[in-house]
Amino acid sequence: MDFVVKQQGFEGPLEKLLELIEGRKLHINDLSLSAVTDEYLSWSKDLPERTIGDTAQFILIASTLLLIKSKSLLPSLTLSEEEESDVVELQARLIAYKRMKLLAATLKPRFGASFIFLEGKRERQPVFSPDASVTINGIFSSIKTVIAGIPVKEFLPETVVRKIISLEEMIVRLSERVTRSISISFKDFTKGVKERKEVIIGFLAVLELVKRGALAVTQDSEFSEIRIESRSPQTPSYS
Amino acid sequence: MKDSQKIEAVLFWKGEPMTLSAISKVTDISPKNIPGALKELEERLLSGGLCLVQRDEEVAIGTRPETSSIIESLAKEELRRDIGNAGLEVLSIILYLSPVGKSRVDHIRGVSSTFTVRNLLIRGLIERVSAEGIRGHAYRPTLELLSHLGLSKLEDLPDYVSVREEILNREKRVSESEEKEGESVFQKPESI
Amino acid sequence: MKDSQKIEAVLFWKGEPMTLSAISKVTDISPKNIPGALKELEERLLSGGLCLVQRDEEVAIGTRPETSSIIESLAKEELRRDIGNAGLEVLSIILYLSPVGKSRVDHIRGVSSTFTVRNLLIRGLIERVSAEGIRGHAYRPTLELLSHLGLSKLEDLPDYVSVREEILNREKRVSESEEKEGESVFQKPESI
Repeated sequence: MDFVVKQQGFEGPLEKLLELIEGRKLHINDLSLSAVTDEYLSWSKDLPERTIGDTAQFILIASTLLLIKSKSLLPSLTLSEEEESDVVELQARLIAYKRMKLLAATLKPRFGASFIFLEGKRERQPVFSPDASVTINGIFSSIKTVIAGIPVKEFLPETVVRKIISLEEMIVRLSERVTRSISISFKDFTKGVKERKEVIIGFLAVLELVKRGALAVTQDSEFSEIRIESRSPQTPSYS
Repeated sequence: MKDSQKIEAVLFWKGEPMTLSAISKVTDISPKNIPGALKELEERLLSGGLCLVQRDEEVAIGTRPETSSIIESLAKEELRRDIGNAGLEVLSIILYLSPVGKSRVDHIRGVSSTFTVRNLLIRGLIERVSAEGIRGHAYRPTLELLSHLGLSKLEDLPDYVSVREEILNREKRVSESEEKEGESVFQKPESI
Repeated sequence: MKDSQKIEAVLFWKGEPMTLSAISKVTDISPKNIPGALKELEERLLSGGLCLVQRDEEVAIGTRPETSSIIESLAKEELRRDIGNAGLEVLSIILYLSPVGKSRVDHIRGVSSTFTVRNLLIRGLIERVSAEGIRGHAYRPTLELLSHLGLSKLEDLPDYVSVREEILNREKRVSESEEKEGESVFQKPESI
């Protein structure tokens, strides 16, 4: 067997988000993004190893989802202008990506269906005509160029690395703000946690705690937007 | 003999895409008269079995899309239609937004397209081009890609103009507001 | 679609004389309708740059006699032109890896080499050969090229063995990282 056809096995973060939102027949907005955040994060736990660039994209989107979800759980949380624009941009990206995905689907049946043949079968009688560059030296230096041009590996641009680090910082800052705003201390929740994914999952667990805790201890009208009706009576204990 | 006749003969004989400047040089038709002659040729071909495929500065004569199955049986070579969803997405982005840089393609898809782009290049469906305002390589569709889709020109793509405006305008707005606010968590699309 | 349009597309693509029975077979036009369709095609072509050439039971599309001086200068220009970096790259790959399939050449360079290969064929620098384990056409340098380079055998090329090894190693790494990115459904180059 000299040809191998590979199967498609990759799903990007935007693609996954779209799929989750459309699976619930929702429109792209804060509400639907907040609704699918948990699913998005749990999907990400089982992701195969991938390039750093793609991992960065996943985390950047996860962080924006967490912002949206935090905001929906804690309406008192105020987002910075930059955070607001991240939320707006994520939605715009999803809409643009959805558009492109639909266009790609319309191209699919067209591709190769009614072909315009540009190159004919026509062949011409060859006439031996090298030019001045066709020498042993020319050939040798050209093959070196060819070898140097074969891609070796993709490296992550430095700017993206910096952005990942700032994301971790952002999560920590956000957790502090959440903590302060409901006056329960979760200061130690990231202690000893090194993996970014663990931080995000852990943070979400904290948010869940916050939600239940807040509902249990306060009847503050500020939190009344959290739907009490949706709570199951046998709430699992987190303590 | 008319200019459009000369061009038809040259494109037929060459049997591959030619640039307008190469046509002008070999036929001695002044560059300013080429577009008019091509228009005339395009209209004349309409009544026959051939068609003109055109993009920017490049043009070729091919067989009409409606004859595709006849020629395919004659070619005795199966056309490669195996193109994954990733490939189709990248092709759509390049078709509608061309010329477009790789970082913009990645940004729209939210995922790295390095090897998809490479495979499309290898299959001759897209090509590199240097474009103003785009860092690194920019990509555009080849006439080969148009021929795969049975299209004479990009403008024949469904919603070509409206999609282009919609996406380019939105991205422009986003990148302007990002510039105002400084560093963003996301990679910016390059300016247009 | 009219019969004369089908015939035009077939003859255009084929570019060489075809018998009437072959045309009938491939286009599914009944033999008794072929002469009429050819007549119609001939008349339509009169206004363009091509013409129908008929002899006994064979027919072909060619360029009009009035364009012969243009075609001649095009042919001359094609052979005189520089081979260019792309041409030299493809030529060097074919020299070092001969016999080698086009798909492998494309994978090594990361772009399609269709037109470059065509040009090297016309210039008599490479030729087609069928080789075991390689799908489609394989290419090797012509004897004229070897003697032009003063080589009695390919192994006399500088660093012949190590260049081949280096290319193989890099190809392996590319296909490994392609698997890692895992987003493509494209075919790999044939095995070596």
